[in-house]
Amino acid sequence: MRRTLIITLILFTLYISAGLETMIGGRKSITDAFYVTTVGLDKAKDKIKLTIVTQSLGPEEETEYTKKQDKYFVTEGKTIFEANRFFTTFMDNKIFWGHVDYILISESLVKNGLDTYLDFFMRDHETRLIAELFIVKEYSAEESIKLVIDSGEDITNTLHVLKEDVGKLSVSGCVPVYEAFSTITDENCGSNVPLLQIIEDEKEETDSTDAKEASVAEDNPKSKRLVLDGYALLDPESSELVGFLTGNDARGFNFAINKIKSGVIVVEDPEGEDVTLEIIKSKTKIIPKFNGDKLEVTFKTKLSTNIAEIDGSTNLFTDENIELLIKQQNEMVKKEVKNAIDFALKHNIDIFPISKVVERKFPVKWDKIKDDWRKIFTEITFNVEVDSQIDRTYSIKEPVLSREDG
Amino acid sequence: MEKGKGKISIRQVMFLFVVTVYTPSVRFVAGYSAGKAKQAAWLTPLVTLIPFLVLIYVLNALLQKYKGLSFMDIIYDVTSRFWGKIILLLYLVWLTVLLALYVRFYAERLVTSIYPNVNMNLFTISMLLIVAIIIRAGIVAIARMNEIIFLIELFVILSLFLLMIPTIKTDYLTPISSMDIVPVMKGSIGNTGLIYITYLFFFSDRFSRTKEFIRYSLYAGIFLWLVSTIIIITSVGTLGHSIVGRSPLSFLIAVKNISLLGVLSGFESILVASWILTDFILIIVFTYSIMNITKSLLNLRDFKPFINIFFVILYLLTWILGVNVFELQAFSADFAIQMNLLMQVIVPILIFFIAKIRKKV
Amino acid sequence: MITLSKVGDEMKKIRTDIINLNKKVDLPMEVESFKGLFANSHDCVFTEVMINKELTVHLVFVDGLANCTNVMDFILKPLTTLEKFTNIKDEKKLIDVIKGGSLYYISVKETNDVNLAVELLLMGTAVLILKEAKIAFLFETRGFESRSIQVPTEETSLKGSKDAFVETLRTNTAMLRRKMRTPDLVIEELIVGKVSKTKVSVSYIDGIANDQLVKSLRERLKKIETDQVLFTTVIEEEIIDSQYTPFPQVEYTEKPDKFCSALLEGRIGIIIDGIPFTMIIPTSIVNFFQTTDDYSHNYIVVSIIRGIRYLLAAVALIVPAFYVAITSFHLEMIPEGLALSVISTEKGVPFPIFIECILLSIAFQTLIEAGARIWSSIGGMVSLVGALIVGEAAITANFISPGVVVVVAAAAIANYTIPNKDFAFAIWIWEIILILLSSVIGLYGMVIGIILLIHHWAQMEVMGEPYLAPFAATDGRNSKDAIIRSLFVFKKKESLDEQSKINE
Amino acid sequence: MLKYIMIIGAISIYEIYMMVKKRQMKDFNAFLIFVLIALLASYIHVHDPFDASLSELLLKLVKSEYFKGG
Repeated sequence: MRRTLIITLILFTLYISAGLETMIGGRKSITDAFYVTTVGLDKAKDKIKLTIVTQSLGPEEETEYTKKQDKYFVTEGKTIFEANRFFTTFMDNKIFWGHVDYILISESLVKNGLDTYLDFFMRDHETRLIAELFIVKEYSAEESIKLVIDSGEDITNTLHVLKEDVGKLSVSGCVPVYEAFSTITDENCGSNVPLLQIIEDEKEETDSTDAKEASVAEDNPKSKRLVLDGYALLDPESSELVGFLTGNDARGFNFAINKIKSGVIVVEDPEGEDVTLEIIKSKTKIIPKFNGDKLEVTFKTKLSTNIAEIDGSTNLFTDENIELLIKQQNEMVKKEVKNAIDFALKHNIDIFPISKVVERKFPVKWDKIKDDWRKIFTEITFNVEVDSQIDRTYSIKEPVLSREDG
Repeated sequence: MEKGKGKISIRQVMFLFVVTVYTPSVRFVAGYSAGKAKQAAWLTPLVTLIPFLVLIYVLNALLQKYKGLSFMDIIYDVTSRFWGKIILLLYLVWLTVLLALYVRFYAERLVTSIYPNVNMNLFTISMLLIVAIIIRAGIVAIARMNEIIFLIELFVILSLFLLMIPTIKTDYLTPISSMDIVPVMKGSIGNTGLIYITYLFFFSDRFSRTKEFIRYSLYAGIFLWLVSTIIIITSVGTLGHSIVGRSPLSFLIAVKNISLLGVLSGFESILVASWILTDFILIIVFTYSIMNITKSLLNLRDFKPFINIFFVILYLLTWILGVNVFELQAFSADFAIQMNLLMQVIVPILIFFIAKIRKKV
Repeated sequence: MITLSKVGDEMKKIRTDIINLNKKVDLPMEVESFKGLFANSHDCVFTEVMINKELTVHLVFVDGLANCTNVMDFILKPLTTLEKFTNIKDEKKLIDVIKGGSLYYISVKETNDVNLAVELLLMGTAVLILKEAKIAFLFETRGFESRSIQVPTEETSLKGSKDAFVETLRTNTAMLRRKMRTPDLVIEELIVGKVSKTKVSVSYIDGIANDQLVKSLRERLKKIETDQVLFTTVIEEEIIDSQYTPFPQVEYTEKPDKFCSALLEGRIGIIIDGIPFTMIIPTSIVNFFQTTDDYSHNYIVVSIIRGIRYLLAAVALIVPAFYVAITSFHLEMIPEGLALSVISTEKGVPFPIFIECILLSIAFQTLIEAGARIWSSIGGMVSLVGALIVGEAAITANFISPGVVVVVAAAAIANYTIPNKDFAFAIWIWEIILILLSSVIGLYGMVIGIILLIHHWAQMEVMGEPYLAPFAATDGRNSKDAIIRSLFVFKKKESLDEQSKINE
Repeated sequence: MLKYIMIIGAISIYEIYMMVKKRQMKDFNAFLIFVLIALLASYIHVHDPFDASLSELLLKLVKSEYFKGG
């Protein structure tokens, strides 16, 4: 106890009298830290443009309910780390990377490969590996950040909402840094990164009566917004951007890699009216089979849906009609998955990745063929099988529009 | 009560053993075995159980025969006074180097993980200072501290494991086939090199209730097997063997992935903080072993006056040992493990055979 | 007769001899000796009793200690009225008659030793001095005012027994006897204190308590060199091993049921005359987390509550230090939303967080101290003024930030849940140490502090029993009742004797 | 170097004082060995006479892959 007290007091006095301050550079008081929540990476000639978004308290501090407000800052540097250090030349607070939630990377930057830029986020001790990666199509990351912040919204919050709702349509996904890193380091499978797109609304009359949006709409005749749709796919070896899968093709891809949470399939009843089905469960098995040296891969999808909306008046709940719906549904899913497969074959990248399945199922054989995988991949015969069923109908059994006979 | 004074029970010894093995295995095992055995890395601890069983059989035979004697005395008796001194000198030098390695690693680990801008001297000097103070309280107090630290550590690792279960992907841990046998064997060398039980025998004259040795060491072995499997499964299962194989602190990176309810994160700080506790135990136990060897080698009456000067040597040695962390890692993987294997598995077994030949056991 | 002036220097010298050296005085058994020793004490009553014209005896007793009615009814009255006595001519006859039981008193002792007579006189004995024979009869006439047995004030109990120890040793031992009707209950008595000559009783259950422990305790008690035993720490500080520690090493209780159950666990109890709190040794850390109520409630409920107690003790110990560490070193551990609100409340506060923590922690202790010392009539004001007005004002004046208040208050309230207040204070001291260390270098400092704390506990032993038992050093024995109060805890316990046999 | 010599000197003086006080001069010779090793270590640490760290020397001994890259 005596010794403890002595040690404590010595350490503490040393610290107070600044003897240790020089040794301990790690101290960063919470009050002078800037929390980076979203990062944007862009290409600027041969440099990297780094945009950071911090959530800080707004200038209107007098009220008790201080408003959180996003601010963004931009620097350029040869590498991310250098660009990061340039912030210190003009920012009055320390930048803290420990709370980065989203990393936006512009399409132009990924054209030369993604791996070089991920290293910083893997290596730095502050950054978390659960930050989500997004690639911005056409526009730069800075522009997309600007777009949201200028409209008075919170970029981090917006991305958060987009990410949360990604399962509703299942046209995109979430890829945290560590997952991206482990697929990028695998030389046989291509990696996918969710795609952010900026969409210009064609119609000018906005549905919402929100004052803010209205004012934005006045400034630019075409209002733009950020949507999360599709995937950017990267080459397995160089991690360069190969192409995009968007819309229903992306959903096909999600079907193949088992990332479907929910989604909407619109089919027609016998009379040509729309019937909307909601996906509630989907499971895909990738089954590889060797026919001699030739590889045959079957995608077996099991799907179950709900009837969510019936626009016509036909009574669908007969064996015959349900069969019809299921058949259409099967066809649609099959088509979507096929599109995704076609994309993979076209660019010769194993995006699913089938290599993993083969490795697990035929470890001995895999050892022999793994070096020629890219060649073998193009020669694979793909089969898609969909086995679906319609499970439930919500609360009304018959369509609202159905009339009593006679 | 009075009779047991100054002695520690076999149960406490096994707690010391478990904690000293846990410390380096967190840092080293996952990376080493993932590098060698790829996705089958989590099987390597199972293989390690075999040399472990052999070793505890040998040590038990020696312990039961030479009751109340330390390992130094056993070596003297089995070989001869002269050869015994040479063997002990080897042990002394190697343990000092190993201890320097651990002190350095302990500081490096803190600096690379959560204190990037802090002078490393602060960590080494403060730790050595505290060890120098506490070691004077004797092995009994150390063993008691260790029991509490063990509980804390168990709590930390189990709760982290529970938090990490959702991130574990079985894809990263399979397939296992007959092709993995050789890599798994190779990978298990890393684990085998970490069975630090022989080093604890340098104070085996302080053991009491030695009859329970086999029972408790089996418990300890099974426990360690579980813990190292958990460590490997969590790190390889969340990150994949490619990342684990190339990162020095893979378990830490795996812990970095934890996000509880999407709100709480940054658990790596707690993990690193809990490592300080186990590092402390490792350093103090090794120091105690070294001091006991010194005492026996130089026929000292008391080792207490030698602690401070020894720590000065040790501090200098941590800097002499390596220039940067890469060199240290290479040293650890390419030299230390093999040397450990020799010093704590092969040498005791040899001594056992010599004793058998000379009909001393 | 020695007059007061004649007492003078000689007697004074003898008196100081008695006090300082505990020396036996060598005085004749005469009333003058007593008069000399108690010359200035007005409560010492000297009565000259004329049995008949030839025979006069002296009766000495201390008013207030001896029961005056008893003295009058059973000593004075027979001596002066009974014919047996009035007819006696010489002292020899008188002695015979008294010895023969004519003074019907239970406890009569005959002595010619003044020391013994003085010693007993100060315990309430009446001394009858026979002038010529130079001997005295000692009558046990003890009977002083004492407090009656009341409900315990400090340790409340819902379902347990409601009696509490009082200041009188004999009453206390009687309470023990009533609860444990076994001849194995041993109540030894020693006298400690040169001046105060306090009776200290050592109680244990023969066959359960460790003999060596009893022996070493007895030796330690005998070795005590002190003037007085008016406070418990006088004994405590002499019998414990580790002096430099804020942690209590002796358990105090005012409840006989707790005392008895401790005896049944093989521990030893010490009762000091004049102090209604009894001591139990040896103690370990678990004892400070248990209450007697634990044994009168459902075992599952109790186990959970006990677990929470340990958790709260940990909270009280580390939470402020942890807060300091994460707000100044490990920002990644604070959730984003919380961090922003911490920043917003921290803005404008001039002090670093650790100074706020220490200041506030001391302020909380100030409130406790003020609450304990203040007159009960205005006691309610402390919480009102201290907590509400000053606290609120301090926050609005930007002296301290609300975040720190929450953290330190949580720690302080958690601290109050520790059943043993001595232990709680010690935890508070370590809380401050940990804050200081973690302000220097974050979690590392905190962990170093924890290592030092564990070391401090690990090397502590109370009468040879490890302080950390049963969490450490006992090979898991007795851990059944440590955190979880298991169902069969009342079954026969392993005695310490048996345990030590296993240890060998 | 001077820094280390001062520290080693201070420790030796303290320990020898304690040895004398406790009348345990028997271990004095062994203590001197330790002091010499400490001085040697500080010399190696400061002046680096082999131009290589200990692990480098040992690793070259076992022909580690670490140095194969050049």
